[in-house]
Amino acid sequence: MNRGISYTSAFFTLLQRDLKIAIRHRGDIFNPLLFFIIVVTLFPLGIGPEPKILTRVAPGIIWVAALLASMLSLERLFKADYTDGSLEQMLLSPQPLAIMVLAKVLAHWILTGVPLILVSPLLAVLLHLESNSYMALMATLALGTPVLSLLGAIGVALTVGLRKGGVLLTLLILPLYIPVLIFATSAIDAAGMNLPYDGQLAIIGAMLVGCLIMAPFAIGASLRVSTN
Amino acid sequence: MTKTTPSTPLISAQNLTCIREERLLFDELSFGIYAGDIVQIEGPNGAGKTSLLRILAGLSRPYSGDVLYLEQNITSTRDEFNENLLYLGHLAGVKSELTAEENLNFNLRISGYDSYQTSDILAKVNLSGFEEALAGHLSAGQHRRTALARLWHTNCKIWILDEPFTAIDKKGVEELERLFLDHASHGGCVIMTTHQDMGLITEPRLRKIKLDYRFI
Amino acid sequence: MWKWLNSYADPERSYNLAGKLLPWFACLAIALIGVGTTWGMLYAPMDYQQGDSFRIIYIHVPAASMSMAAYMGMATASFIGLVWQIKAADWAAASIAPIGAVITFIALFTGAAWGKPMWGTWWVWDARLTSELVLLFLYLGVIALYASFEDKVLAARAAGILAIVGVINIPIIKYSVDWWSSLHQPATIKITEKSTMTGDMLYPLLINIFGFGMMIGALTLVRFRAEVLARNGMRPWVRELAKTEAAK
Amino acid sequence: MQFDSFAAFLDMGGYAFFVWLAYGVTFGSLGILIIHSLGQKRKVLIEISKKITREERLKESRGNKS
Repeated sequence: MNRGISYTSAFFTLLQRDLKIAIRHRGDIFNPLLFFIIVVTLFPLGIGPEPKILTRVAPGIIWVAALLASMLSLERLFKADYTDGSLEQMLLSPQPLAIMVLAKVLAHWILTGVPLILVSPLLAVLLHLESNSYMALMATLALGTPVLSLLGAIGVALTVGLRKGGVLLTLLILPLYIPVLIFATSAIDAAGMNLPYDGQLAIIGAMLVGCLIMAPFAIGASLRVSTN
Repeated sequence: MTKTTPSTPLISAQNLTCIREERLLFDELSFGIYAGDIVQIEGPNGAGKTSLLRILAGLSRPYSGDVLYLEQNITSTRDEFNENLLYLGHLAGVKSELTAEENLNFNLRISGYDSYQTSDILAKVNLSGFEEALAGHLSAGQHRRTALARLWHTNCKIWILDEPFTAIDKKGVEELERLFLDHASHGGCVIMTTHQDMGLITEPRLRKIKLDYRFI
Repeated sequence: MWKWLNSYADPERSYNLAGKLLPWFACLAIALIGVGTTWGMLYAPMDYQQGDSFRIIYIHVPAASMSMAAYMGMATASFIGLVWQIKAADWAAASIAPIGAVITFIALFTGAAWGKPMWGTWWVWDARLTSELVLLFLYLGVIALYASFEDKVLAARAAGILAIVGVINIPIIKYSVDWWSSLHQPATIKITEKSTMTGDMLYPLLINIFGFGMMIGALTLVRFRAEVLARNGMRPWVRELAKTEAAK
Repeated sequence: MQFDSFAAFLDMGGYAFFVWLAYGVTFGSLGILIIHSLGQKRKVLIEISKKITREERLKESRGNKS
């Protein structure tokens, strides 16, 4: 009976499984995306169609909508695994938990973060974003949404065992999202004014690296509490 | 019980105390389980059988006390312990979006196995022909069998099974019992709870742990 | 029959220790806050720019500085509880959280009441006020998470993880908010220039800061004692206390 | 003493509303917190004694059956 512990095999097995499940359940991919688009289109209706105002607030609107969409989709990150018992099996597997958690978060990001990045230019057009901000928008979303997924997963892991975790989750993780929001929108603003924005990007990148290193352990510890 | 058991227990409980929501389930519970043992945890509903199994598996933390694997605390040797532990809880850990084969595949892969024939293993739990069926479309018994299938391909010494016979028919129960006996005679141990009577595994062979009391 | 119930005397000992410390903290807190506030309100000289409105400083600054210190205390207790599994530390963390939240609220409210006469508005997105607001959210998150778990042993572990994640994030949040407000605001508003404070203005402030610290200590001890009782309801000595209390 | 009269003290150099509002809310909320904290111990003990009587009733009913 061959048996070997391999980090890469554990990582890819889990990644592959989560992607497969999501593809069979397509709603999970499209709902957060639709939510993101609808929230963004509501703003011009609320603020007024004045292009100047929209240009000014576009980075903030897109980013706040991205925060909300990420949180909405995260809520179910561990829920199904928790209710059918596969989470317990993951915790008892001889493979390191942090690796498996990272695979799950990555799968989630591929399914919800990447589509969001891809549609963002379209929404930027609707909001009359400065034409030189598009690269900055895509770049901040590409670096920032994984941070959101990793930080959010900590909150989700803490609340997965609770019956009414939804509102609580908002309270737990939105404060943690503030730095990403600040640096991302200011990078887009700077790009709009033709100023360099690589400083802000570097900070978001540093946050991403920090989260990649630390968040999986926090998520793992939280899952052990939640399945207790 | 007077068999040639090695001197060190595979898994042992030391002064386990469990408190749930300010209610004391059991306290100062100590026992050792050796290779070859088949142990049934007995007790009325709410006595803490599932809690005890989850503590032994390392899923729950006891209020006080330790669980030892080969005389080492499982919290310090978690990876080694997990490599030798097969736990099946109330929840089967079977994804309804995946087929029976994919489920088994996943469960074996995250336990580190890499060469096996899923169809052979599924045949042993009477699921031949259902390999491609989504687990969500299977009957309750077949669903359970999908989870149990990994018992037929494992080298874990310690099996902890919470109500393994639920939704399994008589013939299936008998097959499982035979498997348990075989596993125990090859140096493993089985710890389980069940409300069903077993035909093959009976009193002298079966050790019982009654909650609230010590060994019987 | 349940031997550990009697032999495991730790909670009782910490309960009694907290009871012994409490009067000291309480007396010091009352004395210090009494002296500091009276001195600040009546005898400290008026600020030449802000007039008497600056007297809000004697509660605003102590509350603001202690709100952060209380969070650090809570996170430290949580860390001890998580790593060494000392239950008394978990109970201490659970008792600090609501106190810290109230102190943070006071810092925010007094900041607003000070801002209105000075800046002409109740709220500005000033770096200090904004990070204080975020701190309040962090406190509320910890409290809400602790309250949502039925099993308080688990609740303490979950809230502890959150508190520690919060501690790692506080400097990042603080830095980002500072940076953000310097980006969005002309840096004209700077009202608490500490260097211009004379000794007469400063001493009551220091006394009050210390007094607020003592008050937080005293309240933590009070809540800690109640928390010890609530978590140890199955132990005989708590049952005795409960019976005498019910007989009253 | 910085103030000439009690009325001047109350007036706070024209900032009476803000200063007294801040102090009022501070000591008000601290007061609520203190009262709540002091009341907790009694609440917990009464809760526990209720639980004890519940358990005793449970024991009795079980004892009668067997």
